[in-house]
Amino acid sequence: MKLEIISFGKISEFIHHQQVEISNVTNTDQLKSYLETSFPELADMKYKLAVNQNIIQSNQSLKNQDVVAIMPPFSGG
Amino acid sequence: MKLEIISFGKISEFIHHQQVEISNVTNTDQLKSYLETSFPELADMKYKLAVNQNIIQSNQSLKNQDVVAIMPPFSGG
Amino acid sequence: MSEKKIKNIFVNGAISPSFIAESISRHATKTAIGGHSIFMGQIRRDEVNGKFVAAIDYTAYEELALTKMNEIREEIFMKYPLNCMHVYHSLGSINAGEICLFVFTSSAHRKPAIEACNELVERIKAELPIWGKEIFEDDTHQWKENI
Amino acid sequence: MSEKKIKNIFVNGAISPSFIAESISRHATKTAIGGHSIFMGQIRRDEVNGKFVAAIDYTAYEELALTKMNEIREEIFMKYPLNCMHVYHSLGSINAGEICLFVFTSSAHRKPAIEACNELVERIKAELPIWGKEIFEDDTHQWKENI
Repeated sequence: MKLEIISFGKISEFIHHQQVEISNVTNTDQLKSYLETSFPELADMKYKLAVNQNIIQSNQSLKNQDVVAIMPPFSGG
Repeated sequence: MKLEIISFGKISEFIHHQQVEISNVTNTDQLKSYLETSFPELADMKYKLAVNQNIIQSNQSLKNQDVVAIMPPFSGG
Repeated sequence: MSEKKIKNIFVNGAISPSFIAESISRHATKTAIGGHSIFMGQIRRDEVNGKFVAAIDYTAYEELALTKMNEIREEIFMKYPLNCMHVYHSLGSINAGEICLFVFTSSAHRKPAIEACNELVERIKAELPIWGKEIFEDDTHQWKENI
Repeated sequence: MSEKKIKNIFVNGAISPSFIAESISRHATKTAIGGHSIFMGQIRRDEVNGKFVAAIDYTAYEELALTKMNEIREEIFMKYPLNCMHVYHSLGSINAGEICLFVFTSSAHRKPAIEACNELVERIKAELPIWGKEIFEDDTHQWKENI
């Protein structure tokens, strides 16, 4: 499955905008494990995912071409 | 006793700034009775007195040359 | 309590947006401030029995109002960790759509500024000897009452 | 829910006092308004381990932030009887002492404007995907965290 990964804030310093081709990942929980293995800094941080601009509260299935945003805690205002 | 009477808001339309010379008035409760008799409109209104720029919460004695302000409910802001 | 000179809060006529902008811009050098809270009162063109309010004419017992405002100011500064507090109230005739009250508080973090601003507005309305006479478009009037 | 076009809240660079004044003055024709509440966030020159914050560089997930802000806007309009609501947030580098957030609500009577303004500020900080990078005077940085 092909996914587009975008990242923000502190996370954008070590995960850049990229297209990834991954197998054995069909949902967001699996994607999190994949990301935390590939980018160990992420495992120690609080972050949220958004899939196609919807913030994910619980595990959700992924499909080809989804855009996944990795977001640290917000600090606007 | 000589008192200076000043008034504000709606009350200033029927009680004007004046010096009064009154006998038999030694405190603010007596002054209120005097005023409500002299100016019957006042008897039907809510108002407060201030003596020498101190708002009166309970009966207080008056002395010669005191400045008494008659104030309807505030409506600033 | 304080030796400070009593500040005047009264301005003749409406409070202009440019006056408010200047007041805001004077805080750019106060870099300990993180949040500003502002309340502005504006004259409503209310309808009363088919007549519309054209303006409110404000008068005050000025000396007493300034003394009372000074007490309120000191109590609010004791209660909240504020960097700044500014209060302006119009006197004279203020037209519908114009601003007659400007309350401006600033603090390092947002909550004290917001809470102090709200408390100031409530106390100004309840405790300052100021009176508003609503002038209708046909030049009749009625005295405003705060509810 | 609404068919309205999604409003942009983002401005490049600081929000100027004159921009705020223009926003205020545009309400002079809205004579049903009696109270305006404003919150402004200003960049603090905080000290962290002996270094001072010179600026905050703001970035956002803009599309998601605007969608979310639109939801918040509609919920606040449902909850409070407001005449107007305006929100602006800076992107890019904002220097200490400059304004990065401007929230402006108006209603006939003061309470809805004040409560809506406070709720908007809380929700903007908690729910909008915006990030602030604190740039120190020596060009090092750390990522801000809202507490």
